[in-house]
Amino acid sequence: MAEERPAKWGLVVDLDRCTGCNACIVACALENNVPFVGEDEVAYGRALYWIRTQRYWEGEYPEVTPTFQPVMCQQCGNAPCEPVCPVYASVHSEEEQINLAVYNRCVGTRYCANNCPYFARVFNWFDYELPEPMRSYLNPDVTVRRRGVMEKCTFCVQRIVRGRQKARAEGRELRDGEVQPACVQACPAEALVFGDLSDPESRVSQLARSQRRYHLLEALGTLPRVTYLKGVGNHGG
Amino acid sequence: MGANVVHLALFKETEIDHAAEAIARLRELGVSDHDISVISGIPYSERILGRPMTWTTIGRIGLAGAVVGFLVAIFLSFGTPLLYPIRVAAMPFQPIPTSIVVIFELTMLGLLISTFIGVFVETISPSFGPRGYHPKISDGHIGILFSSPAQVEESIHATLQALGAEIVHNVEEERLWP
Amino acid sequence: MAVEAKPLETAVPLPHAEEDPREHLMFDPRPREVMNRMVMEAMTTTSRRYWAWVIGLALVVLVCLLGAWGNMILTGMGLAGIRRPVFWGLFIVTFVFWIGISHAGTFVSAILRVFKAEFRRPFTRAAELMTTFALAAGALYPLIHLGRVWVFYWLIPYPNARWLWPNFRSPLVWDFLAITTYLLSSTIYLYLPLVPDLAMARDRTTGWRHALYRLLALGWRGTEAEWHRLRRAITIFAFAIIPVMFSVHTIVSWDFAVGVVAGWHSTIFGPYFIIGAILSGVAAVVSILFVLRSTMLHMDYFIRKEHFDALGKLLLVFSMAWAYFFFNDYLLTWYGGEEAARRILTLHATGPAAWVWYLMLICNVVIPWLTLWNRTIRRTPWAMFIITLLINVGMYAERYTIIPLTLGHQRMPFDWGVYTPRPTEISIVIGTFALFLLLYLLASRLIPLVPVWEVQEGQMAHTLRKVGKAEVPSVTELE
Amino acid sequence: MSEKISRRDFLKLTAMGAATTAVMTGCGPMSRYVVRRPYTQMPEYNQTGESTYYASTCRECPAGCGIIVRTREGRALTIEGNPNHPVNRGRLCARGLTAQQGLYNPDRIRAPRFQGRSNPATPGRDLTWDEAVQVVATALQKPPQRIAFLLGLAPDHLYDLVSELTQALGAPPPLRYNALAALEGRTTLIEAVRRLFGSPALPYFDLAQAEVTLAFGADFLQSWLSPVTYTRAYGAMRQGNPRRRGELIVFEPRQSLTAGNADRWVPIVPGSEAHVVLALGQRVAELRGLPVPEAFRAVRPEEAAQVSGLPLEQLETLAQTFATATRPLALVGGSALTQPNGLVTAQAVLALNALVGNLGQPGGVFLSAAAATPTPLAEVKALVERMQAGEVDVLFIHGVNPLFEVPAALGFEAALARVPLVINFAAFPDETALKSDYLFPDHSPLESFGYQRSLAGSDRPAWSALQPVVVPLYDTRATVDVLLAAAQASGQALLPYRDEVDFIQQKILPLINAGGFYTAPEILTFWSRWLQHGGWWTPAAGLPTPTLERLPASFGTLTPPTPPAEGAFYLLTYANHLGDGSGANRPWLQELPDAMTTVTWNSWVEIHPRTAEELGLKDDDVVRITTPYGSVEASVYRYPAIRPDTLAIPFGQGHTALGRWAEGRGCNPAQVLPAGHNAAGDLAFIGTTATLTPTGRRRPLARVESKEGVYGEH
Repeated sequence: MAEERPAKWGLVVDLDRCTGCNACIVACALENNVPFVGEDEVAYGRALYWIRTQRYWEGEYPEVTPTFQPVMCQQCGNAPCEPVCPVYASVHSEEEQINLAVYNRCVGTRYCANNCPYFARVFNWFDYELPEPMRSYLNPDVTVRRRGVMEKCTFCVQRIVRGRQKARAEGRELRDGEVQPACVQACPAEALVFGDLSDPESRVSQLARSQRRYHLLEALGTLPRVTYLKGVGNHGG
Repeated sequence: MGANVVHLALFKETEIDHAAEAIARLRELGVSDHDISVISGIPYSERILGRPMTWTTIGRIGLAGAVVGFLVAIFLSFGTPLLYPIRVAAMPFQPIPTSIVVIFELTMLGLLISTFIGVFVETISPSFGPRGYHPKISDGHIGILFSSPAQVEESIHATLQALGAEIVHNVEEERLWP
Repeated sequence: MAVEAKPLETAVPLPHAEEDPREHLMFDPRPREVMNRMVMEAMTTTSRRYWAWVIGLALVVLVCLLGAWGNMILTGMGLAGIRRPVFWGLFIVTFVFWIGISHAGTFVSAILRVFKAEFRRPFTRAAELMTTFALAAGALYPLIHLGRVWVFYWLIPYPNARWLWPNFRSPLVWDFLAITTYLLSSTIYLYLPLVPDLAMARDRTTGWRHALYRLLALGWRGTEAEWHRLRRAITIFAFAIIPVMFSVHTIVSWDFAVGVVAGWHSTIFGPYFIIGAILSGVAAVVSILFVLRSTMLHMDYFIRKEHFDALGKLLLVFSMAWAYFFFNDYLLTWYGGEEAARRILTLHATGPAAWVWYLMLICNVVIPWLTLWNRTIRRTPWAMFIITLLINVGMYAERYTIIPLTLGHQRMPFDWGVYTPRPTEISIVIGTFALFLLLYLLASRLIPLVPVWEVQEGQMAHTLRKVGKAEVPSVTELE
Repeated sequence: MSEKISRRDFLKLTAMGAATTAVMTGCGPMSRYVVRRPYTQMPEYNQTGESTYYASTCRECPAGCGIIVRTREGRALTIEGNPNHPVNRGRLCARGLTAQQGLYNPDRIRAPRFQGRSNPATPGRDLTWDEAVQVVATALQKPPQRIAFLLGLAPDHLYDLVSELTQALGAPPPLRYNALAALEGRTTLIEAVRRLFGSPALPYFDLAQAEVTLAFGADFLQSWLSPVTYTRAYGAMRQGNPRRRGELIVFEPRQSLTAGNADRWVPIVPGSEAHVVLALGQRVAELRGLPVPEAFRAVRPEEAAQVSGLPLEQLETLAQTFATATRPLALVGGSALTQPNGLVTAQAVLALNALVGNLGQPGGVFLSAAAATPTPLAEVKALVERMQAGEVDVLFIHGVNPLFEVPAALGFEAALARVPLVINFAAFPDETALKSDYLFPDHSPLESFGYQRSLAGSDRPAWSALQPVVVPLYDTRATVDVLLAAAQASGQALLPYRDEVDFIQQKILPLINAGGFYTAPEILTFWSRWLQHGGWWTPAAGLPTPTLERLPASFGTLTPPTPPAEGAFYLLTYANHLGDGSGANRPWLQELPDAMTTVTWNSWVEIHPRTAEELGLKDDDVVRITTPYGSVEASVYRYPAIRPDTLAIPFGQGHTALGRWAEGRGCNPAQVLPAGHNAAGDLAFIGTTATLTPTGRRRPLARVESKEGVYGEH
């Protein structure tokens, strides 16, 4: 069997490709059993989007243009959310080099969410019941979180694990692009690219070296694993 | 020497000088310091009453507790991360700065709890000296408990009464604590 | 030019600077049995109004605290108004508030004891009781605010099947340790000096009270050895509990300061919080003393204007210290802080909730500074009551500003959010206030609220000595 | 247990009595007659804890994207794009991703039912399918001219079958209506293609390789033709071209998602697009040294500038940018077509492409392989008139919700009441279903066989296959089967098909030898591959090149837009991710923030902040929008990217039926749209003006953005 080296999963968001269509949000929600919360709760900032598109406006009419920036958990290498958790529900994974949310360990202090500069974390304020038979579509690979638990984007770690197991069973290394989180898979504009940053030849590594690269709130030193590629052109991305 | 009987000489709180004098007299009358004990409603230092220094191990018990707390803290902050190593952020498994907080708290906890335990243990431990009590003590009276051989009883009583003491005989101690 | 010397005006006779020293408790001694009787009467006298309050508060605790909390446990944290990105709201605000209040007892009875401030004597117990009950009320909040309170014990370090221990790198675990330490030690510190008074109560009661006090008094007789142990233990506690007290609020401030949250990440937060805590705690002591003095029998003997006066001076000093730390934090963030933190300052002062910020400054700085320099006001109990209540309102506003108002405006403006407290959490907050008052009310009739032996000890040490024509207060060092 | 067994086993299709449901697989044995087998004898490819993937086609909109549905233990879990599918290449949009919320929607119609139109005299009751088939059979025996079919744009196989059925009966051909197509002016585009290039097909634009693209009203990133295809192409256009980053200029009165992503957004006066295109065409021809075609001379540039509100210099710059580009491309759709000048605009834009010579070139214009068959609104209008006149005895409705989607001004509701027998095959109790006599629910698309062959986004000839990925949850039945059974029951040999699968197999038979990327010696093997791959397509890209014989001398009469009266505004509606509104019962689509406004779960009316300020309106104020055709109420969203003289309301909300998540939310702009149509018969609503009255109420919108953070307002 091939010698496995730990991967360092990363994501590149090409803002020049991103159209802000939000397909990623739905893909993510249905892959990860993210509940919908209804109008009043969304209005009060309690939607459980693991990924959301930040839309700002630039310029004045008629030169006004929106900028779209999908923001998900940045899977920081030095994650502010991790050390503050008293019960190790937010930990760094050695194998994937991402930030794991251990739902069944979470006691709901919400400290991690306060300390996340990207607001990537969302909280289960209630139990969000699905009427029958809607529970049938829940993804059995992902825990359904109950009330009082923090959750967030995991880079679809269940897909990473599944891919790794498959590769291991077939005695080979994972191919570049074989594992894709749901958002990446759905993204119609192919603005999202996912892969192993520790492999310099992977597509994500190549893109992450682009001159257009930047990280969100880089000055905080969180070492995000998500790289953004600046939009170019008249109005930027 | 016959059975020693415990007597209590009560002085008003304002008569502290008399009480100190009474202790001196008792000693002169051959009652040893072991057979005297003073009970009072407020603390008087030994110097005031001219009594030998009492001693207590509370300080040492407290120190021992602090050491235990310190060791527990060392285990918790440096030992437990090794039992189940979990990486968080870019922190080492056993960072010293954060451990100092834990060590401080647990050392203090050990110190303070064991000090209390020390007080408690010493309180319920058997003690030497005459035992006896009178509710007037908590009204501020100073009580001198002494046990003396029967033969000197009369002279002691006379001496003490001369100093203004009220003598209470047979201060059988009600069970003050279960 | 001739200089016309103006004849000196007749010197205005200065008002008599010192009133009669007998106005001070220490110079107005009463026999011990009289004081004992007064304390016992105060403790055992209950009025219809007292029971009405007890029942009312118990109902409030039952409904507002237990009912609302139980409902929230069953339904979800969503009943509180917290939201993304303001994940901490009134619960943590009130938590910090109570922990702040709890600093009063330690401050009064440990620091003042260590520094031999004699005016502390009659109200050390009242203050320590406040510490314990404020901690009890405050320590509920880490539980209340847990999303899954039914697994709260995962925060406790205990060996379990997986050898998974709590994360000792998390400030919340430090919080847990610090609050546990502080709660235990301040309870013991309340209890130790209480023992002689319990013995006093034991000697003067019958029935269930006697049984209770006999149990609690640990067989206290007042022997030299007992006194010696007690004083040794109190000395150890007095010295050791001071750093613990400092650590508690420092760690509470670290809950915020260790984070990357703009406006929280400040090295001054430790002392800033401690000063705030002492300010609010001492203010709360004054408020409580006013209530005790005006509702309990004989308390006007023990609690006097001089005490309000002394505490008022302390409050003025702490208010100044608080303003100093606040300004430090503000100026340095404003001057060199990162943009996000600066924006928060602007929002605090000009945003929709700016009134909270101004309320804080008015109550914590303006009002104390305008009033507390004045001796007459300091010696007017009801005025002090109002001022100290306002100081605590200001301190509550300070915590509100620091927690939800800061969290709502972090680095990503798209995700800003305004937090509005909802009935459930308001109800729980009211419930813990009721719990605190209820515990205090009950305790005031269960334990001697004045440490009689300490008062007597003090009175014995204080004498009026005649020096020439004046009677001069004189203090004897008895220890 | 029986439910579990039925979900994972294959069931028999033929018998019409008990235990009849249909499921097929792509990867399993190709036999379609399978008996129930217990769990312990599961097919080997279906293991507990192992996912089984089925290729199918998305039917959430008519684009026909290929999907792969992950199932486990007989449950459809997640929907992924089919990476080989020529339309979407593995990508999906938000609508397609929520299809399982349709399948497992608790509000589905679960059995055939006599509805009685809520008339107390005729109480509703559940029926058996035998009775249902009998009802349909009886209905089919009505005089053929008095039978009408109204279908949606999907699925195509049903349309094909109904077309054959109506032909056999001698009834009028079925109509196909869809609000999405109506809002994007699809029939106008087809008509323009027919007029210029001779065949009624949808054009295919090679956006990916275009270098300068002018888009007139075509919101291709969100709703136009095949949004996933064009979004993919957009990404490639921006960053996939090694030569240069493609440039996009969009002409729209209200900034759509496409315009928001454009390099330049030209907030053109609604209705003036044709003028601008014609003026641009003149300059482009001149700049390229070509003779200016006669048709482009209809408008003088100054006139165009005046009508559209664009300065002449800007027109000149645009013309130069376009004329000098290596691969220029012009798109047209949406607000540029759904207006009285729509057909002119469509022809002019296509001719502009011809002018720069990009027909059939990389980065240019092609024709879709399959004929497109949407019905223009004018024909629906004709049907309504016939219904109103009592000339329709029976109306069959499938895949369309006319009471919601058709402008209310058309009077469909009143006309429907005059049809004695309305049979609706809706899967959900939508507005029309509640007014129908019979509900004979079709399977959910994820439980259905079928195909889509009109694939506007395919770069090659392709058919997209549908297959059931789960056993039908309820007592529903494929409409094709119902019609076939009814046709048989009516005693006439109307159609030579045994059942739905037989019908589809016969339809795809010619594909065996049509040069696809796979073939098979006989139909059953071919069928299994068809299901396995999720359709059929050719191995290489290639579409017919449109040929322009000769430009007509005129594209038609041009009416300049009339500015709105004092106090009135242009009103427009557009499709966002909710599309035609049929997705409004998917909770996650409701929860999904609108791309431009981030509003969820409701309707809003977009007003330029300056206008709002003049009117004294604040965000979340409820206003009443009134046109001559009706009025609706919605909360104000101060939208910085809309012309100050224009209001916009998104389409898709405002349901009065359709289940718990759709009902009673927002407003339906179809209530205020005119019934007028353009020269192609397509809905023409651009240019409609509306007045706005504050109601004094406020209803806060559930927006995801922070108003304070984004707009600096407290």
